[in-house]
Amino acid sequence: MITNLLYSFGGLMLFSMGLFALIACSHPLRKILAINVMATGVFLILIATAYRQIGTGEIDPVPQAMVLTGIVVSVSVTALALILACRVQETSNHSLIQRKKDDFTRTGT
Amino acid sequence: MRRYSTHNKRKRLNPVLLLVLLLTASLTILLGRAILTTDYQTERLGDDVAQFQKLSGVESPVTAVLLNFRGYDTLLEVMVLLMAVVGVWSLTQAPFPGKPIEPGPVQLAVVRLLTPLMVLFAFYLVWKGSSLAGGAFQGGAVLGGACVLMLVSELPWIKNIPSRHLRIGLLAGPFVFLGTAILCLILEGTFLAYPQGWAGSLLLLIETACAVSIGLTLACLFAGGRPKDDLSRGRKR
Amino acid sequence: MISFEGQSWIILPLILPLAAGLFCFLSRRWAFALSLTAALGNLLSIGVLLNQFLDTGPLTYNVGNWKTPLGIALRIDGPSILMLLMTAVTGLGITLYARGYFAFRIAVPKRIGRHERQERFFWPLWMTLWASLNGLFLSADIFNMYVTLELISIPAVALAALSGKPASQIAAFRYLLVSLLGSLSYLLGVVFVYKTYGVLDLVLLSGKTASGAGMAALALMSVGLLLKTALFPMHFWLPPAHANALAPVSAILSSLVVKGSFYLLFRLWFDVFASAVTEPMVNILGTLGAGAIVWGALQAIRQKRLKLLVAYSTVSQLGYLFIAFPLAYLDMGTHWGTVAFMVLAHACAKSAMFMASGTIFLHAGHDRINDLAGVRSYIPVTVFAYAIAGVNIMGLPPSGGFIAKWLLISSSINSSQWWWGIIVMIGSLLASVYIFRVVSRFFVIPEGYKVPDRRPHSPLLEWPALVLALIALLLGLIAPYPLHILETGNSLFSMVSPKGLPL
Amino acid sequence: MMPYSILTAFDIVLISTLLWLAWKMLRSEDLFKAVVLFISFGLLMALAWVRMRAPDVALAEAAIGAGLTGPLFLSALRRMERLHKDERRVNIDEERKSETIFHTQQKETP
Repeated sequence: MITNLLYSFGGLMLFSMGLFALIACSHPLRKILAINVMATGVFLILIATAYRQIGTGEIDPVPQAMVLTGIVVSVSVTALALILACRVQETSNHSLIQRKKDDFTRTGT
Repeated sequence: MRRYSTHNKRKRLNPVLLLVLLLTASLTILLGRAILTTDYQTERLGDDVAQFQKLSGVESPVTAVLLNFRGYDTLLEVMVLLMAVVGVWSLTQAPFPGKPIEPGPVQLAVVRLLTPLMVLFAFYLVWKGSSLAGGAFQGGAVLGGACVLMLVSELPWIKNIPSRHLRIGLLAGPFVFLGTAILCLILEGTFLAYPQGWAGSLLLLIETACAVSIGLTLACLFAGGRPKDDLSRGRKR
Repeated sequence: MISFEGQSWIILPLILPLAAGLFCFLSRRWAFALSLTAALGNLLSIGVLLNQFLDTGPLTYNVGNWKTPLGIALRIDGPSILMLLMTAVTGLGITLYARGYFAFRIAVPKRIGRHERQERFFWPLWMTLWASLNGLFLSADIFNMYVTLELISIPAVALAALSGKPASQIAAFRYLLVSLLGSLSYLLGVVFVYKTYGVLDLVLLSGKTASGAGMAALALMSVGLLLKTALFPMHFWLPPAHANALAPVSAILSSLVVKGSFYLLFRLWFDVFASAVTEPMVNILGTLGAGAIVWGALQAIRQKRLKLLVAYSTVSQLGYLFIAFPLAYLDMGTHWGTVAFMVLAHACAKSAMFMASGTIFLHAGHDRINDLAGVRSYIPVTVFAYAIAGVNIMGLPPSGGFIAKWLLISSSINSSQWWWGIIVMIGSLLASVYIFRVVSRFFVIPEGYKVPDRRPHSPLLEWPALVLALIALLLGLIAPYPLHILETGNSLFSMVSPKGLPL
Repeated sequence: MMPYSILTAFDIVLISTLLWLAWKMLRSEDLFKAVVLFISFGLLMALAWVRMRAPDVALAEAAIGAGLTGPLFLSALRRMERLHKDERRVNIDEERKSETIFHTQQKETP
């Protein structure tokens, strides 16, 4: 039981961290990274709810199938988002990034 | 376009950021409470999966859920991957450099050694997916890795694969999956209801086709754009 | 051996566009013919389904013959068949219009490569988007709905960026981020649902009692869907994304895509988690909806570009859908009626409006409202379509928009919440300001005005918009029919016995 | 009870490492470093999936999450930085020639 809770809370922390970074960071690449971290957090919560210790029964496979689906979906959208971000830079004078650093790192939170 | 600019150079803590931080923190606390208060639900779908496992045609419960019990989800998911490629192709052409770069001898040797092994391992994963961990997605990912390796070492032929062949490869998985599902509809009267006794072999067929498509899809996503000749036939006119 | 049962019609709205999308990606030569066939087949199968549904009531279909909770069920009841019908009719119109649009643009010798690229990728993306919208309306499984939502947003984003303009790509990137955030929030809600109840099927869920974690799940799913539906103040991504896209794409995004997430939201609140919904919750949504109506309309009045005006009008019109929440909460009997009318009328009218704006843009070369005088002289049908669609948006009789607003106002009087009725009237007044502002421009022909050289165009560029606008207008005359469909069908969730099993 | 507590200690170390990696990744100044951290984060996640008795997910995470998403980020980063230095690749210029910006951009509303 404690393992389930530990990993659930780990997942929740990842989700929140990603959410904060998504809103706070301005660089598109970091926003996409943040989305990935959020997704991993959601998957971790889902898998953690299904976990059972060895010897206390079979693991429910449905969440695992759901997470596999989720991972594949997330790599597809990540790829699309990355190319879109590159494309925005290529076509517009307006630059999404001006430097490697961005707002978030300078705020010192 | 204020959103993306980084003109704001203040060193101190931004009040908006602080607000966001507070909101995220309170969200975390609320959700944490919700996690704590949930009772451990014992009645889950796992028992149903175990009960119908034998009818699914595969031994691995995860594969059974993915391709049989909830195969409809997976069909749509294969479409999601394909749509990502269509989206990327619609955005831009693949940025191959103008001059071909000759890969170094060590790199070439590594690629020559590694890629066949990866391809073998990919099909092993697909083959074993019915009983152990692995399956179309894992196999496809390894296959995609092999393709990416070849892309990175910029082998000359890889840029010259005709777009049409690529498209056929990308569509193989979705076509086989949807085609099987429609065949089931015609023969058995229900969408995706595999005929009795045929489930195992049909699932292997679907998985193999999907693994090839997923591998190619991931490689195309990595290449980052459509091949040069994708629109050429229309341009001649 | 071969047995195509009557029940199998339910899967065709999914298969047909999906297969068409795959073939369109393979070969561009047959793209339009295939898409049109899929669109017509889709309309036919939905007609058959509607007929079956009126005979026998709600339909359930177990994909792969696996019964719920293990398998995924497709279900058809009143609201879902109306949504399918809306998508079929509007989608057919958009398909025809898109053909005329691309043919017109490709005929210009300049920048032919760009236009061919757009057409080449438009068809597979649009067909798949259509299939996943149908999949969303058919589905009765919350995780399957997540997958369909993703399968909606990826083609939607790619379509939004299709024009290649920097502004459209920036808007599409923002749209993608918002959409992903919404999906993830929804997915976390699904995780909580599965954790708490151990099932994913909507009908099985509607029999369960809400708990703390259930509320968290509902909140997470709702926030995600609200982001995707662009409720004020989360609408910031919508106007640039919709206004900078190609005209057929704007029509798709504005009339269909936002409706998908809205449909799911309303379903969750009033059919599945109805027992968990409280009065403050619906009032919050109602207030945001009122904010959307007023803010969107004021912004629309301020706009200088026609397409941005229409996009802000969408923000405003979405507000009415959320005013329906507090009204439906106290006036449970007719909760789907109002919303369904609003959605149907808006889908037809808004797609007609975007198509008309697109045609005007193509012919005038710009869409600056102040310089549009005299358009009437060379594209009269389009201008007429725009005006008729405007009648719907304003809510004048006998349009479908009028019936929707009338239902809203009468419902607000019935449940003694008159203030919502006043907001509806203010919204209509503001809408008439921004509609008249444009239409009055169209009809003025300045002195010394010369009709510019016009290139020939196919009737597909003008007539689909007019037909859709007329359908929206006539919707008011056949008002009892959709309401009858809803009465037949919304019983699916009320059949649920206390144990949580249907029938 | 002993193995149980050792496992719990392992869990705590694993989770805190994951969180620490995510934090470093999201706020490191260098984007390249962030991507490298993301790859190592993915590999550690695979370990967590194994611990959660989800070998299928672990394989997928290692192959897709770390093995492919990481290189995707790296190539996007390279593409962006190359542009940043104004070393535009040939084909982009070609594409621009064939697809010059269609209409002059109207000013967008805020």
